[in-house]
Amino acid sequence: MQGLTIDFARQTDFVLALLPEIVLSVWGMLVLMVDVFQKGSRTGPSWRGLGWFTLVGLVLAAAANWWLGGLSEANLAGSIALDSFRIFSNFIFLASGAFFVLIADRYLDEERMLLGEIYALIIFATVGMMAFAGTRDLMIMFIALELMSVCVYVLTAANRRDPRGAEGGLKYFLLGAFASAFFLFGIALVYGATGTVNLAEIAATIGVDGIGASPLLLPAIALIAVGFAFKVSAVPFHMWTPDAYEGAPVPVTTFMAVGVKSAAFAAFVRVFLTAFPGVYDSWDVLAIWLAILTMVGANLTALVQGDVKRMLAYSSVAHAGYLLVGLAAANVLGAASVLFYLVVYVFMTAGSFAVLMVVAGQGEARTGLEWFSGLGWRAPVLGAAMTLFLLSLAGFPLTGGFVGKVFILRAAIDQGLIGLAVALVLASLISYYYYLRVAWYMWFREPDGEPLSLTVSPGTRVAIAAAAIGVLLLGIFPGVLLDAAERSAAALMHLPTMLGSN
Amino acid sequence: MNEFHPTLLWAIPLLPLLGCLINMVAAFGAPERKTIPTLVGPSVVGIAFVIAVVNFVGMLGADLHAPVVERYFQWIAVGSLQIDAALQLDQLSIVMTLIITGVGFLIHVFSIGYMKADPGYARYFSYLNLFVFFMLVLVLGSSYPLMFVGWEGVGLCSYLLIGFWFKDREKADAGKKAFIVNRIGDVGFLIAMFMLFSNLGTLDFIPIFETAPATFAYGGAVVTAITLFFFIGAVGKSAQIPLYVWLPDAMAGPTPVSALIHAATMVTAGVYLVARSSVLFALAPVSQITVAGIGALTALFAATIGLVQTDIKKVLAYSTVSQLGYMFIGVGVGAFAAGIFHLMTHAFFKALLFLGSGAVIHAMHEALHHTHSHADAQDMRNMGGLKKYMPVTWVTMWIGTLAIAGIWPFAGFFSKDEIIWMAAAHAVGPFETWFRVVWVIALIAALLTAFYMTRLMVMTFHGENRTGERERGYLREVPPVMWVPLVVLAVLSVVGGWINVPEAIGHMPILGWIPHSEWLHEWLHPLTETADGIMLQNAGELAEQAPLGGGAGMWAAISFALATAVVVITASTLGRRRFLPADQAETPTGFLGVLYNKWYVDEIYDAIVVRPVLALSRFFARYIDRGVIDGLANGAGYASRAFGWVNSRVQTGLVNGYAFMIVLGALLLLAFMLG
Amino acid sequence: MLESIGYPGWALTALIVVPLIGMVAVLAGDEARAKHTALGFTLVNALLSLPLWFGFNAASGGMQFAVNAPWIPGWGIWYRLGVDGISVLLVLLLTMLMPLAVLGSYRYITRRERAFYANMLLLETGVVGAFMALDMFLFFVFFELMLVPMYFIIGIWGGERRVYAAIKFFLFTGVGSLLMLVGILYLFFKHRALTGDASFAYFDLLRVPLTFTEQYWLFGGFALAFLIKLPVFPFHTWLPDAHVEAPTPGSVLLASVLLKLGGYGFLRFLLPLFPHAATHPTIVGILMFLGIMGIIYCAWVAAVQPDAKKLIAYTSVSHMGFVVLGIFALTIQGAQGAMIVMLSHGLSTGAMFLLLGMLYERRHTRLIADFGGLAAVAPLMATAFIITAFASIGLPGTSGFIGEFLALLGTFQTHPWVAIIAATGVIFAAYYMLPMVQRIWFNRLDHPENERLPDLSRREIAVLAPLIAGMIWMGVYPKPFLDRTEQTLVQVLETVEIRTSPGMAALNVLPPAPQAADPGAAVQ
Amino acid sequence: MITQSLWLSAILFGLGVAGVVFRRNAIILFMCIELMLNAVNLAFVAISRSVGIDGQVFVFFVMAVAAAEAAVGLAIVISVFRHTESVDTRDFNLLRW
Repeated sequence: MQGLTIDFARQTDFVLALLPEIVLSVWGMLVLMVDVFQKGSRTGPSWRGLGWFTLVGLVLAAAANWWLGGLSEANLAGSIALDSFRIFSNFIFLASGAFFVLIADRYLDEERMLLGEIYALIIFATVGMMAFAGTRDLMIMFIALELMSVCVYVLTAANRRDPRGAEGGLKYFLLGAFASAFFLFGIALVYGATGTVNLAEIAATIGVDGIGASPLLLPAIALIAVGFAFKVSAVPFHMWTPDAYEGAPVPVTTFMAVGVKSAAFAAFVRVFLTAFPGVYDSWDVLAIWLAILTMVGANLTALVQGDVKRMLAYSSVAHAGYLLVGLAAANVLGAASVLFYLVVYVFMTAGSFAVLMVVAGQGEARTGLEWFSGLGWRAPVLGAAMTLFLLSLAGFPLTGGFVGKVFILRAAIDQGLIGLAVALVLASLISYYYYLRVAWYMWFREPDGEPLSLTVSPGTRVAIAAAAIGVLLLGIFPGVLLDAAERSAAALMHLPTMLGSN
Repeated sequence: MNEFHPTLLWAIPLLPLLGCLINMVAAFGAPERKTIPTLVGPSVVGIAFVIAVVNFVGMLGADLHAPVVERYFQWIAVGSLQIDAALQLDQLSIVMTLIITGVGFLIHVFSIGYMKADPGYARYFSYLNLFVFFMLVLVLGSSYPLMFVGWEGVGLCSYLLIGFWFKDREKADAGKKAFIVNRIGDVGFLIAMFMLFSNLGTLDFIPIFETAPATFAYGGAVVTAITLFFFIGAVGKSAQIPLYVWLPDAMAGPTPVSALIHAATMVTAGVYLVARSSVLFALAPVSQITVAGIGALTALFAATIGLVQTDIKKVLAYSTVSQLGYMFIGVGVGAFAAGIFHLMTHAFFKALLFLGSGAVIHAMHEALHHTHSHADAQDMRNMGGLKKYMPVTWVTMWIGTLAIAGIWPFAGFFSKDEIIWMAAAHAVGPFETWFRVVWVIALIAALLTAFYMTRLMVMTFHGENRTGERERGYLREVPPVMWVPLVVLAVLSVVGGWINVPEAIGHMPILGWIPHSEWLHEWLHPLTETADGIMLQNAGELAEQAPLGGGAGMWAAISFALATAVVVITASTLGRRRFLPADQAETPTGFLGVLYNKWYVDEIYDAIVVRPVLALSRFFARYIDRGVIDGLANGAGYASRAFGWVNSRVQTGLVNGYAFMIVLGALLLLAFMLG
Repeated sequence: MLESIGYPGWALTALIVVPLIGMVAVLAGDEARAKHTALGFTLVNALLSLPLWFGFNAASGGMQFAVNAPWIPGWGIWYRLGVDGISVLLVLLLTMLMPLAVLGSYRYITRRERAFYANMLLLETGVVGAFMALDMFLFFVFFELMLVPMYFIIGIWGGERRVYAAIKFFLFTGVGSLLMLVGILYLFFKHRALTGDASFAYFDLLRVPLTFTEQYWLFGGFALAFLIKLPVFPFHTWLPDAHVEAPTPGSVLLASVLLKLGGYGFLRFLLPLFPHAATHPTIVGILMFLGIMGIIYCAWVAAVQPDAKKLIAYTSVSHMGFVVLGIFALTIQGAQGAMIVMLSHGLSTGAMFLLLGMLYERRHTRLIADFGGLAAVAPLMATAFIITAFASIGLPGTSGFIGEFLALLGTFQTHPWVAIIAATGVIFAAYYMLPMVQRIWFNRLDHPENERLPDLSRREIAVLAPLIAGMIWMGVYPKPFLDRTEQTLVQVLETVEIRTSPGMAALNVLPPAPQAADPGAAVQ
Repeated sequence: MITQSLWLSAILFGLGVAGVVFRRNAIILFMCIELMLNAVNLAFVAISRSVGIDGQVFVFFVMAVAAAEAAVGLAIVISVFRHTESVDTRDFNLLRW
């Protein structure tokens, strides 16, 4: 379909180009308003329907995002990207927002933290993500990053009764600010090195093979990498992750794990593949080592975690490692594999956290591994779903996780990074152990102690079902999404899609 | 002469198989009912014997040179390897078939009486039939693999029958020992087959023996290796040094089994193998002298042990080993016909002796049973003077003894004497001196044989009875169903040798009373001629004179005289000697003690083979497998967990530490980018 | 007649789908009737697979009953199935064993039957798929898929150390297969780089020319997977644990069918894909050495195991040693021998585990020392056991002999000394098997609790009879089996020979592949 | 001239980093981070002299962001203080290993 063409020479076109963000921001304010007027007393809980109201906003934004697909841009250097990469990733962010809403629906109530702000913060964080991954301007990227982060800092500490939440929030905040300072310094150096903060122009000045690279550029890339590495929680920048994830309320953890990480990766890929491809020869080693360190370190540490929530935190770090392999490949397949894997990752991570939340119950008292004993026999459906998510996380055939890993491996091998590919499979072999350990607690052990009651709210049901279906579909019929991801990646790098060739 | 067509050849082996199945059903269906096994068991073998006779007559009528092969179906067909399920009827296999089915039938009949009280009656007959089936496959098979089927099959049956009374641990052990020791030999057989196939591209007898002389150089390494490997198989199956140890233990089985399997048929399979492969062995003089040498050693060695044994069956067992040694001397020196001849006569008189001992044991057992005495029914020291209680057994067994001792005109005389003479006559060619040694040993062993067999007879039947006053009353002659076979075998043990009287003897005074007819030689000639030709051409003419001078006739007379002398002297001296019952007798000491304990060979094997293997196995299981290999696997697991633990300890919860890690990381990345 | 109902078109798919339907049905049904449902579906599958035996055209070594449908076309991943001489018998072995395994677990499995039988059926899908898949991706999917149900079967219904065993099984087999995945993707990448189109089709990847170095590395990756699966010394230690802990039907399937994937992989992938590596003297030497170690070392280790099940587990390794020898001897006799050893081992060891399971149901112990003299109280069982035992130690007239004889004969053609050493395994087979037979069935019955041991029930006879009949059939008249495998194996060996022949080695390209190159063409 | 000022900003940045690593007081930690941000601002201004005006515009963005962070950060510090009665990072160790 041939829609209108966006040209930023016309100021109004910014509105069109940013439609999803704008819709969502407006909706965020609406949420606040509604909250204010629906709430009976100043201290009492908010209106229960607020979650579903938020969901509507996300859906509207998704619609707007879909509409963007029809547009085409006049100049590929515009500070707001209109490529399908942005559109694709936007869907991921919106989905993670939606998962939060679904999972949180009764949780917030039970934890006595049902507040309108929380939903508003989720919305604004999502806006931040979309801008973060959707812009071609490093400065906008920085601001979006901060928008996203600040919201998430607050969300992490949202449960005022829980000291762990507050501590996690503080650590996250301090380190996040610390890391973004590095990021900013990196931007400054890039600005100094190339005289611009626009990715396309940066690429142009660097040239195809880094001829125009000034001495400032390489340290600049390193510092920017620090910023991203922190956000995607790559080893050794990951240390905040377990604490923040453990401290935050499960729905927020989910949102962080799927949303923030996806956004960071999308932006990471956009910057390094569109701005710095010219100097790939200098930063590939960086990406490779980050990937290896992350995969091995995180998986090994996850081996010894007795707390499922913390184990999942480390597992999400490990998955960052796998995704970094895709980045290290730095070709269309690599970018595509990152996109595809992110989608799968959203489903399986959200799903597993949702199950964890159900088991953890009131006050998140039961996140320990022992609480999963015999879960499979006590709640077969829940157990089966969890098993599915675990298998997918471990990368088992007929689940999305497997296809995703194969995609990443394929990208790496195409780039000739055989060693990295081997490292990946060995790392995921380690991960078998701790994923299967949960499975064996669920199935090999008899339900011990008092049969604790598991209440699953409708929203959570929907979330788990959706996640399970997603994981299976992506595992069995990934074709459509594979092609979409590949097309988006190709668009990102302004290359003709390679799908024609086969 | 007319063309020969085998009749119902396939039925000869299949009938016993059928009998086995029927009896097995009976064994499971109605273990206590004895009618079906009694009827089926012996009759199937009997009918098989009749069919064999029919074929034999047919063959007599026809002059056939090439063997007759009946192909039934392709058994194994892979690439160039083509093995058919086919039976080969020729002069050799028919002789073996007649022996197996004939003697087998008599032993089956005998068993009716011997086993009548046994709860496992039907099972016993099904095993026995199965054995006959496999034995017939062994001798009738038209290729080495098929022969191997019978070869291991009889091993299985012997395993089952030795351990027939499996509740008794020693008996079960004996069966196990027999099978494992046999398997050692079987490996040799297998390897020999592999070598044959990779050199000749086939495993069927006929093509092999046609092409072998052209393919293999006389005394070449390959053919020598092949024949030696085959001989390993023969050594295992026919209980020669060093693998004879299983046979004495095999006496744990019911006595008729010992008679059939461990005297008449199975143990002679090795001899049959060598005779069957005569062409190959003729091409390998080294193997020939090895065969003859091992045979001679075994003959002497086993005989020495036999001298002092007190268990009647043990004596017979060692005598069997020794006699098998003779047969190997025969086939070893290239007198294949002589070897087969002794195989046949031995089948008669040894079966007779075993069945006789069986009858004795039966009687003893009945007697001891009546008084609930726990004395050993097989120990000759508990017997003595049985001749007045069981005359038939006494007479028949004496015939057997004279036969085995090599007294004219009994069967053993002709066969054994021929072998001894052939050893002398073959003292030509490369290994002249060695053959001489073999000849001397053979002579000595013959005298020992005469001694220990006479000793057996004296201790068992003569002197006064040592069974005990109360038991004595119950000693009876065995029923006809048991002594009739004895009589038949006795007759055979007399006349059996007359079919092959060498002319040297045939023209002598007295001894020449039996007309000379080298019938068996001529009969087997079509099979042995190739081998004879090869030897004649390469080793040269047979010697006319014995190493110490003198011809065949003279030495026949000498050995006859010596044997007779030994028998007479032994009988008279031992006859006067008083033996003590087992419980009062003290075990022999000194050299006799060494002999009594069979040169301690079992103990030695136990020390140098069995224990080390077991110990090594335990070591592997405990330390290598669980320790090293699993240790590495689990170790990797623990290592990674430990590493993970260390990692997690870095996570101190202190923000500054985290920030420090970030700084380190930043520096690391800067290093990557700048260097 | 088969064509008239389009059997060749849907046969293989049916074999994969029916168990899945069965799984759903079992889960949907109620606990009590789960076993019967499962039995029904496995029987249906067995019947459906029967025509493969009759309809299989032994004259053609190519793929038959082939199916071809796009799955993820963008990546050249197709749903490609087909059976040839290598796979058809293994598929049949599985489909025929399944009902027996289910029937064999009627009394053994007493809790959580639905889950159990669901896992069994899923397992059947995985294994049968792996045997038939002609698309590397599809193969890998099935290859991995079967781990999950096995993991649960061992872990949920297993013995005391079941968790350790299950994890060990999972991780060991995981290592190999993951490296193989990298190898597959590398082949895919090479093929795409050369031809420009993406394809995971086995017959496409078969054509990819590889440098020697590539071949050695890829061979390593693939070989590890199959060496562990088979398993071959020193990668075998997961097997005894898995067997000891697994419930009877689990052990049966593990030993009878899952292990065979190793040998199958050697014949299907290693030889044709990496002929230079597979014929490199050093590599072959190493593999032969490992094979011998498996045969002798594991026989010795088996001989001193106090636990009957563990003993049999070690004997499996010993048997698989003959498979390795036979295959890498690169002679037709050797290859045929390997196939027969696999089939025969499937029957005899399956029966062996079933029998031990029956003993366990009666006495709740597997320690040899707890038995003795049982032949007196359970003669039928004893007979079955002894026949099985002798079949497994390769007594002529049983399947075991045909396999070992051919494997050794074939090995002797190319590696005489290896064959001679390996032949001693025949002795050690007796050395580990007979003492166990004696200590369980013979000797005095000195444990009073054994005195009232019931003999085989009708159901148990129904389970064992087909297996024993199979062993003897294969031993007396193996021709039907040999015929069906001969052509394909000949082709495999020819491929290796041609590809390694000097001329070809130089430019290292594949000759025009056998007519089976396009599976579609093989559909009659 | 630009080089020197870049070095200066780098040094300031380094000081901030050092502070974050070595000080134990959450508030001071945050101040150090502010210092780092301002070091970057200095760099922007310096660069903008040669490149163009928008470098100076960025500075304002950064300031605004810093302000926002300050607001949120202090709020979180307070909520932590409510639980632990302390702003010493050594006391924040509920979450570790």
